[in-house]
Amino acid sequence: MRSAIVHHPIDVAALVDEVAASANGATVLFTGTVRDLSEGRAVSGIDYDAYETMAAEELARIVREATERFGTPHVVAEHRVGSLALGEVSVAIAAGHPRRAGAFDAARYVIEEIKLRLPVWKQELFTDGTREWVDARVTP
Amino acid sequence: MRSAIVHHPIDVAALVDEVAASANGATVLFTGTVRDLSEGRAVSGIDYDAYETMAAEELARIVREATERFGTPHVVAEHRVGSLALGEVSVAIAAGHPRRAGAFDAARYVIEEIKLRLPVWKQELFTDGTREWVDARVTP
Amino acid sequence: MTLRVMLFASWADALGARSVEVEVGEGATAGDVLAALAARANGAPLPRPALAINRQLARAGDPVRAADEIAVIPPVAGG
Amino acid sequence: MTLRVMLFASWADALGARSVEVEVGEGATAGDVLAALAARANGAPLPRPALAINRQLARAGDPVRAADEIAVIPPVAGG
Repeated sequence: MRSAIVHHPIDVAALVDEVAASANGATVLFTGTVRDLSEGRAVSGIDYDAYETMAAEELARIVREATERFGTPHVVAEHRVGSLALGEVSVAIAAGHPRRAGAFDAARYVIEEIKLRLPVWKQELFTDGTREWVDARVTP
Repeated sequence: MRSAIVHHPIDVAALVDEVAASANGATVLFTGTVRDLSEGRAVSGIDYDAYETMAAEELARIVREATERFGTPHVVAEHRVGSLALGEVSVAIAAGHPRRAGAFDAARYVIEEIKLRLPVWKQELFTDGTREWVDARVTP
Repeated sequence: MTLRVMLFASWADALGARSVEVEVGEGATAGDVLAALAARANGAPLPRPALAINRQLARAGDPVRAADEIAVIPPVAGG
Repeated sequence: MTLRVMLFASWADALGARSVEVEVGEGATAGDVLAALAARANGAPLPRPALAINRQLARAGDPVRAADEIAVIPPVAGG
Protein backbone atom coordinates (compact mmCIF):
# COMPACT_ATOMS: atom_id res chain seq x y z
CA MET A 1 0.00 0.00 0.00
CA ARG A 2 1.46 3.35 -1.06
CA SER A 3 0.35 6.61 -2.58
CA ALA A 4 1.90 9.89 -3.60
CA ILE A 5 1.30 13.24 -5.22
CA VAL A 6 4.20 13.67 -7.66
CA HIS A 7 5.68 16.39 -9.85
CA HIS A 8 7.45 14.08 -12.28
CA PRO A 9 6.23 11.63 -14.95
CA ILE A 10 4.65 8.53 -13.42
CA ASP A 11 6.49 5.26 -14.05
CA VAL A 12 3.48 3.00 -14.59
CA ALA A 13 5.54 -0.16 -15.11
CA ALA A 14 7.09 0.40 -11.67
CA LEU A 15 3.61 0.61 -10.12
CA VAL A 16 2.65 -2.72 -11.68
CA ASP A 17 5.84 -4.31 -10.38
CA GLU A 18 5.18 -2.85 -6.94
CA VAL A 19 1.89 -4.73 -6.48
CA ALA A 20 3.28 -8.08 -7.64
CA ALA A 21 3.02 -10.85 -5.06
CA SER A 22 3.00 -14.63 -5.31
CA ALA A 23 -0.53 -14.74 -3.85
CA ASN A 24 -1.89 -12.54 -6.65
CA GLY A 25 -3.58 -14.10 -9.64
CA ALA A 26 -4.75 -10.78 -11.08
CA THR A 27 -3.41 -7.27 -11.50
CA VAL A 28 -5.26 -4.23 -12.80
CA LEU A 29 -3.56 -1.00 -13.83
CA PHE A 30 -5.62 2.12 -14.47
CA THR A 31 -4.10 5.21 -16.03
CA GLY A 32 -5.72 8.53 -16.73
CA THR A 33 -4.18 10.52 -19.57
CA VAL A 34 -4.60 13.98 -21.02
CA ARG A 35 -6.85 13.61 -24.03
CA ASP A 36 -7.26 15.86 -27.03
CA LEU A 37 -10.90 16.87 -26.59
CA SER A 38 -12.88 18.28 -23.69
CA GLU A 39 -16.58 18.82 -24.27
CA GLY A 40 -15.83 19.14 -27.96
CA ARG A 41 -12.99 21.67 -27.66
CA ALA A 42 -9.44 20.86 -28.78
CA VAL A 43 -7.05 20.64 -25.83
CA SER A 44 -3.27 21.06 -25.97
CA GLY A 45 -2.48 20.29 -22.32
CA ILE A 46 -3.64 20.46 -18.71
CA ASP A 47 -2.21 22.25 -15.68
CA TYR A 48 -2.99 20.50 -12.42
CA ASP A 49 -3.16 22.48 -9.19
CA ALA A 50 -3.42 20.73 -5.81
CA TYR A 51 -3.63 21.33 -2.11
CA GLU A 52 -0.72 18.99 -1.83
CA THR A 53 -0.57 18.16 1.86
CA MET A 54 -4.31 17.48 2.04
CA ALA A 55 -4.29 15.62 -1.28
CA ALA A 56 -1.49 13.35 -0.06
CA GLU A 57 -3.42 12.54 3.11
CA GLU A 58 -6.69 11.99 1.26
CA LEU A 59 -5.09 9.76 -1.37
CA ALA A 60 -3.51 7.68 1.40
CA ARG A 61 -6.95 7.33 3.03
CA ILE A 62 -8.56 6.28 -0.25
CA VAL A 63 -5.89 3.64 -0.89
CA ARG A 64 -6.18 2.34 2.67
CA GLU A 65 -9.97 2.09 2.28
CA ALA A 66 -9.50 0.07 -0.92
CA THR A 67 -7.13 -2.37 0.79
CA GLU A 68 -9.63 -2.87 3.61
CA ARG A 69 -12.75 -3.17 1.44
CA PHE A 70 -11.30 -5.55 -1.09
CA GLY A 71 -8.94 -7.49 1.14
CA THR A 72 -5.56 -6.92 -0.45
CA PRO A 73 -2.55 -4.89 0.72
CA HIS A 74 -1.35 -4.53 -2.88
CA VAL A 75 -2.78 -1.18 -3.96
CA VAL A 76 -0.67 1.81 -5.05
CA ALA A 77 -1.70 5.14 -6.54
CA GLU A 78 0.07 8.23 -7.81
CA HIS A 79 -1.42 11.52 -8.98
CA ARG A 80 0.77 13.94 -10.89
CA VAL A 81 0.46 17.72 -10.62
CA GLY A 82 1.94 20.55 -12.69
CA SER A 83 1.86 21.00 -16.47
CA LEU A 84 1.03 17.93 -18.52
CA ALA A 85 1.07 17.53 -22.30
CA LEU A 86 -1.36 15.51 -24.43
CA GLY A 87 -1.08 11.81 -23.76
CA GLU A 88 0.78 12.17 -20.46
CA VAL A 89 -0.37 10.16 -17.46
CA SER A 90 -2.04 12.26 -14.75
CA VAL A 91 -3.05 9.43 -12.44
CA ALA A 92 -2.09 5.76 -12.17
CA ILE A 93 -3.46 3.06 -9.90
CA ALA A 94 -2.28 -0.54 -9.65
CA ALA A 95 -4.06 -3.25 -7.68
CA GLY A 96 -3.00 -6.86 -7.19
CA HIS A 97 -5.40 -9.46 -5.78
CA PRO A 98 -5.78 -13.23 -5.67
CA ARG A 99 -8.97 -12.88 -7.78
CA ARG A 100 -9.74 -10.73 -10.79
CA ALA A 101 -12.92 -9.22 -9.35
CA GLY A 102 -10.98 -7.88 -6.37
CA ALA A 103 -8.28 -6.36 -8.56
CA PHE A 104 -10.82 -4.62 -10.82
CA ASP A 105 -12.95 -3.40 -7.93
CA ALA A 106 -10.02 -2.03 -5.91
CA ALA A 107 -8.62 -0.05 -8.87
CA ARG A 108 -12.07 1.23 -9.78
CA TYR A 109 -12.79 2.29 -6.20
CA VAL A 110 -9.61 4.35 -6.00
CA ILE A 111 -10.21 6.30 -9.22
CA GLU A 112 -13.88 6.96 -8.40
CA GLU A 113 -12.98 8.29 -4.93
CA ILE A 114 -10.14 10.39 -6.38
CA LYS A 115 -12.66 12.06 -8.68
CA LEU A 116 -14.98 12.76 -5.77
CA ARG A 117 -12.60 13.66 -2.98
CA LEU A 118 -9.04 14.57 -3.97
CA PRO A 119 -8.30 18.32 -3.67
CA VAL A 120 -6.81 18.57 -7.16
CA TRP A 121 -7.97 20.89 -9.92
CA LYS A 122 -7.33 20.97 -13.63
CA GLN A 123 -7.02 23.94 -15.92
CA GLU A 124 -7.47 22.98 -19.55
CA LEU A 125 -5.31 24.70 -22.14
CA PHE A 126 -7.09 24.91 -25.47
CA THR A 127 -5.45 24.99 -28.86
CA ASP A 128 -6.97 28.46 -29.45
CA GLY A 129 -4.74 29.79 -26.66
CA THR A 130 -7.45 30.16 -24.02
CA ARG A 131 -7.48 28.28 -20.72
CA GLU A 132 -10.20 27.39 -18.26
CA TRP A 133 -10.41 25.91 -14.77
CA VAL A 134 -12.70 22.91 -14.85
CA ASP A 135 -14.00 23.79 -11.37
CA ALA A 136 -15.20 27.17 -12.64
CA ARG A 137 -17.65 25.48 -15.00
CA VAL A 138 -19.72 24.50 -11.99
CA THR A 139 -22.52 27.00 -11.39
CA PRO A 140 -21.70 29.12 -8.32
CA MET B 1 -7.73 -4.13 -32.10
CA ARG B 2 -5.44 -7.17 -32.01
CA SER B 3 -5.19 -10.51 -30.25
CA ALA B 4 -2.85 -13.47 -30.22
CA ILE B 5 -2.11 -16.81 -28.64
CA VAL B 6 1.63 -16.68 -27.86
CA HIS B 7 4.38 -19.05 -26.74
CA HIS B 8 6.69 -16.38 -25.33
CA PRO B 9 6.52 -14.06 -22.31
CA ILE B 10 3.94 -11.29 -22.78
CA ASP B 11 5.32 -7.75 -22.98
CA VAL B 12 2.61 -5.96 -21.00
CA ALA B 13 4.16 -2.50 -21.39
CA ALA B 14 3.97 -2.95 -25.16
CA LEU B 15 0.26 -3.76 -24.92
CA VAL B 16 -0.36 -0.57 -22.95
CA ASP B 17 1.56 1.44 -25.55
CA GLU B 18 -0.41 -0.24 -28.31
CA VAL B 19 -3.78 1.10 -27.10
CA ALA B 20 -2.54 4.66 -26.59
CA ALA B 21 -4.40 7.27 -28.64
CA SER B 22 -4.90 10.99 -28.27
CA ALA B 23 -8.67 10.51 -27.88
CA ASN B 24 -8.19 8.21 -24.87
CA GLY B 25 -8.50 9.61 -21.36
CA ALA B 26 -8.32 6.22 -19.68
CA THR B 27 -6.41 2.97 -20.10
CA VAL B 28 -6.95 -0.27 -18.20
CA LEU B 29 -4.48 -3.15 -18.22
CA PHE B 30 -5.48 -6.53 -16.80
CA THR B 31 -2.94 -9.28 -16.26
CA GLY B 32 -3.53 -12.78 -15.01
CA THR B 33 -0.54 -14.39 -13.30
CA VAL B 34 0.32 -17.82 -11.95
CA ARG B 35 -0.28 -17.69 -8.21
CA ASP B 36 1.11 -19.85 -5.47
CA LEU B 37 -2.09 -21.42 -4.20
CA SER B 38 -4.98 -23.24 -5.88
CA GLU B 39 -7.84 -24.31 -3.64
CA GLY B 40 -5.41 -24.38 -0.74
CA ARG B 41 -2.67 -26.43 -2.45
CA ALA B 42 0.82 -25.04 -3.09
CA VAL B 43 1.47 -24.57 -6.81
CA SER B 44 4.89 -24.40 -8.48
CA GLY B 45 3.74 -23.66 -12.04
CA ILE B 46 1.08 -24.15 -14.68
CA ASP B 47 1.17 -25.82 -18.09
CA TYR B 48 -1.33 -24.33 -20.54
CA ASP B 49 -2.67 -26.44 -23.39
CA ALA B 50 -4.76 -24.90 -26.15
CA TYR B 51 -6.59 -25.69 -29.37
CA GLU B 52 -4.55 -22.94 -30.88
CA THR B 53 -6.27 -22.26 -34.17
CA MET B 54 -9.71 -22.18 -32.55
CA ALA B 55 -8.43 -20.18 -29.56
CA ALA B 56 -6.92 -17.57 -31.86
CA GLU B 57 -10.20 -17.20 -33.72
CA GLU B 58 -12.27 -17.08 -30.54
CA LEU B 59 -10.00 -14.51 -28.89
CA ALA B 60 -10.25 -12.33 -31.98
CA ARG B 61 -14.06 -12.59 -31.81
CA ILE B 62 -14.08 -11.64 -28.12
CA VAL B 63 -11.87 -8.61 -28.70
CA ARG B 64 -13.98 -7.51 -31.64
CA GLU B 65 -17.13 -7.84 -29.52
CA ALA B 66 -15.54 -5.64 -26.84
CA THR B 67 -14.65 -2.94 -29.36
CA GLU B 68 -18.23 -2.93 -30.66
CA ARG B 69 -19.97 -3.04 -27.28
CA PHE B 70 -17.89 -0.36 -25.64
CA GLY B 71 -17.21 1.83 -28.64
CA THR B 72 -13.42 1.87 -28.83
CA PRO B 73 -11.05 0.30 -31.37
CA HIS B 74 -8.26 0.25 -28.76
CA VAL B 75 -8.47 -3.24 -27.27
CA VAL B 76 -5.67 -5.82 -27.42
CA ALA B 77 -5.34 -9.22 -25.74
CA GLU B 78 -2.72 -11.95 -25.59
CA HIS B 79 -2.96 -15.37 -23.98
CA ARG B 80 0.21 -17.34 -23.41
CA VAL B 81 0.40 -21.13 -23.65
CA GLY B 82 3.11 -23.61 -22.62
CA SER B 83 4.89 -23.93 -19.27
CA LEU B 84 4.64 -20.93 -16.95
CA ALA B 85 6.39 -20.38 -13.63
CA LEU B 86 4.98 -18.67 -10.53
CA GLY B 87 4.33 -15.00 -11.12
CA GLU B 88 4.45 -15.20 -14.92
CA VAL B 89 1.73 -13.52 -16.93
CA SER B 90 -0.66 -15.97 -18.62
CA VAL B 91 -3.08 -13.42 -20.06
CA ALA B 92 -2.94 -9.67 -20.62
CA ILE B 93 -5.61 -7.30 -21.87
CA ALA B 94 -5.26 -3.58 -22.51
CA ALA B 95 -8.16 -1.24 -23.30
CA GLY B 96 -8.02 2.46 -24.08
CA HIS B 97 -11.16 4.60 -24.10
CA PRO B 98 -12.13 8.27 -23.90
CA ARG B 99 -13.84 7.52 -20.53
CA ARG B 100 -12.78 5.39 -17.58
CA ALA B 101 -15.99 3.35 -17.43
CA GLY B 102 -15.50 2.20 -21.02
CA ALA B 103 -11.88 1.20 -20.42
CA PHE B 104 -12.76 -0.82 -17.31
CA ASP B 105 -15.79 -2.47 -18.89
CA ALA B 106 -13.96 -3.44 -22.09
CA ALA B 107 -11.06 -5.07 -20.22
CA ARG B 108 -13.43 -6.84 -17.85
CA TYR B 109 -15.57 -8.13 -20.71
CA VAL B 110 -12.59 -9.67 -22.47
CA ILE B 111 -11.29 -11.57 -19.42
CA GLU B 112 -14.76 -12.82 -18.46
CA GLU B 113 -15.40 -14.12 -21.97
CA ILE B 114 -11.93 -15.70 -22.12
CA LYS B 115 -12.78 -17.65 -18.97
CA LEU B 116 -16.07 -18.82 -20.48
CA ARG B 117 -15.17 -19.45 -24.09
CA LEU B 118 -11.47 -19.75 -24.92
CA PRO B 119 -10.39 -23.35 -25.68
CA VAL B 120 -7.42 -23.22 -23.32
CA TRP B 121 -6.76 -25.59 -20.42
CA LYS B 122 -4.45 -25.43 -17.45
CA GLN B 123 -2.65 -28.21 -15.69
CA GLU B 124 -1.49 -27.18 -12.23
CA LEU B 125 1.87 -28.47 -11.04
CA PHE B 126 1.91 -28.81 -7.27
CA THR B 127 4.95 -28.51 -5.05
CA ASP B 128 4.42 -32.13 -3.95
CA GLY B 129 5.27 -33.23 -7.51
CA THR B 130 1.73 -34.10 -8.57
CA ARG B 131 -0.12 -32.39 -11.39
CA GLU B 132 -3.78 -32.04 -12.25
CA TRP B 133 -5.83 -30.74 -15.16
CA VAL B 134 -8.25 -28.13 -13.92
CA ASP B 135 -10.88 -29.32 -16.41
CA ALA B 136 -10.82 -32.78 -14.84
CA ARG B 137 -12.13 -31.40 -11.54
CA VAL B 138 -15.47 -30.85 -13.20
CA THR B 139 -17.81 -33.74 -12.48
CA PRO B 140 -18.23 -35.87 -15.63
CA MET C 1 -16.57 -43.23 -42.08
CA THR C 2 -13.31 -42.70 -40.21
CA LEU C 3 -12.83 -39.36 -38.46
CA ARG C 4 -9.68 -37.97 -36.94
CA VAL C 5 -10.51 -36.17 -33.68
CA MET C 6 -8.10 -33.81 -31.89
CA LEU C 7 -7.68 -34.22 -28.15
CA PHE C 8 -6.58 -31.73 -25.50
CA ALA C 9 -5.75 -31.52 -21.80
CA SER C 10 -7.14 -34.39 -19.69
CA TRP C 11 -8.53 -36.17 -22.74
CA ALA C 12 -5.17 -36.16 -24.52
CA ASP C 13 -3.50 -37.48 -21.36
CA ALA C 14 -6.08 -40.19 -20.72
CA LEU C 15 -5.99 -41.49 -24.29
CA GLY C 16 -2.23 -41.01 -24.60
CA ALA C 17 -2.44 -39.12 -27.88
CA ARG C 18 -3.10 -35.67 -29.35
CA SER C 19 -5.66 -37.21 -31.73
CA VAL C 20 -7.53 -40.46 -32.28
CA GLU C 21 -9.50 -42.02 -35.10
CA VAL C 22 -13.10 -43.00 -34.50
CA GLU C 23 -15.43 -44.93 -36.74
CA VAL C 24 -18.98 -43.63 -37.17
CA GLY C 25 -21.74 -44.29 -39.69
CA GLU C 26 -22.57 -42.04 -42.63
CA GLY C 27 -24.87 -39.22 -41.47
CA ALA C 28 -23.34 -39.29 -37.95
CA THR C 29 -23.84 -36.32 -35.64
CA ALA C 30 -21.64 -34.58 -33.08
CA GLY C 31 -23.48 -36.61 -30.42
CA ASP C 32 -22.53 -39.84 -32.18
CA VAL C 33 -18.87 -38.81 -32.23
CA LEU C 34 -18.96 -37.98 -28.52
CA ALA C 35 -20.54 -41.37 -27.77
CA ALA C 36 -17.80 -43.12 -29.75
CA LEU C 37 -15.18 -41.14 -27.86
CA ALA C 38 -16.77 -41.98 -24.48
CA ALA C 39 -16.54 -45.67 -25.40
CA ARG C 40 -12.87 -45.14 -26.28
CA ALA C 41 -12.24 -43.50 -22.88
CA ASN C 42 -13.29 -46.78 -21.36
CA GLY C 43 -14.56 -45.45 -18.04
CA ALA C 44 -11.66 -43.09 -17.32
CA PRO C 45 -12.84 -40.25 -15.01
CA LEU C 46 -12.90 -37.53 -17.62
CA PRO C 47 -14.93 -34.35 -17.74
CA ARG C 48 -17.86 -34.35 -20.15
CA PRO C 49 -16.61 -32.55 -23.27
CA ALA C 50 -18.21 -30.62 -26.09
CA LEU C 51 -17.29 -31.16 -29.72
CA ALA C 52 -15.94 -28.52 -32.07
CA ILE C 53 -16.55 -28.85 -35.80
CA ASN C 54 -14.32 -26.60 -37.90
CA ARG C 55 -13.39 -24.56 -34.81
CA GLN C 56 -16.98 -23.85 -33.79
CA LEU C 57 -18.78 -25.52 -30.88
CA ALA C 58 -21.33 -28.01 -32.22
CA ARG C 59 -24.74 -29.10 -30.92
CA ALA C 60 -25.45 -32.80 -30.44
CA GLY C 61 -27.53 -32.97 -33.59
CA ASP C 62 -25.10 -31.20 -35.90
CA PRO C 63 -23.94 -33.40 -38.79
CA VAL C 64 -20.30 -34.42 -39.10
CA ARG C 65 -18.51 -34.90 -42.41
CA ALA C 66 -15.25 -36.70 -43.08
CA ALA C 67 -13.57 -33.49 -44.27
CA ASP C 68 -14.43 -31.57 -41.08
CA GLU C 69 -11.82 -30.52 -38.51
CA ILE C 70 -13.11 -32.17 -35.35
CA ALA C 71 -11.91 -31.65 -31.77
CA VAL C 72 -12.88 -32.64 -28.25
CA ILE C 73 -13.38 -29.56 -26.07
CA PRO C 74 -13.18 -30.33 -22.33
CA PRO C 75 -14.56 -27.64 -19.98
CA VAL C 76 -12.33 -24.64 -20.70
CA ALA C 77 -9.96 -23.31 -18.05
CA GLY C 78 -7.93 -20.48 -19.51
CA GLY C 79 -7.03 -17.07 -18.17
CA MET D 1 -9.01 37.58 14.52
CA THR D 2 -6.99 37.48 11.31
CA LEU D 3 -6.88 34.21 9.40
CA ARG D 4 -4.65 33.25 6.52
CA VAL D 5 -6.62 31.24 3.98
CA MET D 6 -5.01 29.22 1.20
CA LEU D 7 -6.46 29.54 -2.31
CA PHE D 8 -6.37 27.16 -5.26
CA ALA D 9 -7.35 26.95 -8.91
CA SER D 10 -9.99 29.48 -10.02
CA TRP D 11 -10.04 31.14 -6.59
CA ALA D 12 -6.28 31.72 -6.61
CA ASP D 13 -6.52 33.15 -10.13
CA ALA D 14 -9.47 35.43 -9.36
CA LEU D 15 -7.93 36.84 -6.20
CA GLY D 16 -4.43 36.96 -7.72
CA ALA D 17 -2.79 35.17 -4.79
CA ARG D 18 -2.13 31.73 -3.33
CA SER D 19 -3.47 32.93 0.03
CA VAL D 20 -5.34 35.88 1.53
CA GLU D 21 -5.98 37.22 5.00
CA VAL D 22 -9.55 37.60 6.18
CA GLU D 23 -10.83 39.24 9.34
CA VAL D 24 -13.50 37.41 11.35
CA GLY D 25 -14.83 37.72 14.88
CA GLU D 26 -13.82 35.45 17.77
CA GLY D 27 -15.93 32.29 17.70
CA ALA D 28 -16.25 32.46 13.92
CA THR D 29 -17.32 29.37 11.97
CA ALA D 30 -16.35 27.89 8.62
CA GLY D 31 -19.49 29.51 7.22
CA ASP D 32 -18.35 32.92 8.44
CA VAL D 33 -14.98 32.48 6.74
CA LEU D 34 -16.67 31.50 3.46
CA ALA D 35 -18.91 34.58 3.71
CA ALA D 36 -15.88 36.81 4.23
CA LEU D 37 -14.18 35.19 1.23
CA ALA D 38 -17.27 35.66 -0.95
CA ALA D 39 -17.21 39.36 -0.09
CA ARG D 40 -13.53 39.46 -1.06
CA ALA D 41 -14.30 37.82 -4.42
CA ASN D 42 -16.45 40.85 -5.16
CA GLY D 43 -18.89 39.22 -7.54
CA ALA D 44 -16.35 37.30 -9.62
CA PRO D 45 -18.04 34.24 -11.24
CA LEU D 46 -16.43 31.62 -9.01
CA PRO D 47 -17.65 28.16 -8.10
CA ARG D 48 -19.07 27.82 -4.60
CA PRO D 49 -16.25 26.33 -2.50
CA ALA D 50 -16.03 24.27 0.66
CA LEU D 51 -13.61 25.08 3.46
CA ALA D 52 -10.93 22.77 4.78
CA ILE D 53 -9.76 23.14 8.38
CA ASN D 54 -6.51 21.34 9.08
CA ARG D 55 -6.82 19.38 5.83
CA GLN D 56 -10.32 18.06 6.57
CA LEU D 57 -13.50 19.33 4.93
CA ALA D 58 -15.47 21.44 7.42
CA ARG D 59 -19.22 21.94 7.89
CA ALA D 60 -20.64 25.45 7.96
CA GLY D 61 -20.99 25.41 11.75
CA ASP D 62 -17.50 24.13 12.57
CA PRO D 63 -15.48 26.59 14.68
CA VAL D 64 -12.32 28.17 13.28
CA ARG D 65 -9.28 29.06 15.37
CA ALA D 66 -6.40 31.38 14.52
CA ALA D 67 -3.91 28.52 14.64
CA ASP D 68 -5.85 26.36 12.15
CA GLU D 69 -4.63 25.63 8.63
CA ILE D 70 -7.49 26.94 6.49
CA ALA D 71 -8.06 26.48 2.78
CA VAL D 72 -10.69 27.19 0.16
CA ILE D 73 -11.67 23.98 -1.67
CA PRO D 74 -13.38 24.65 -5.02
CA PRO D 75 -15.26 21.70 -6.56
CA VAL D 76 -12.53 19.13 -7.08
CA ALA D 77 -11.52 18.05 -10.59
CA GLY D 78 -8.63 15.63 -10.35
CA GLY D 79 -7.92 12.35 -12.09
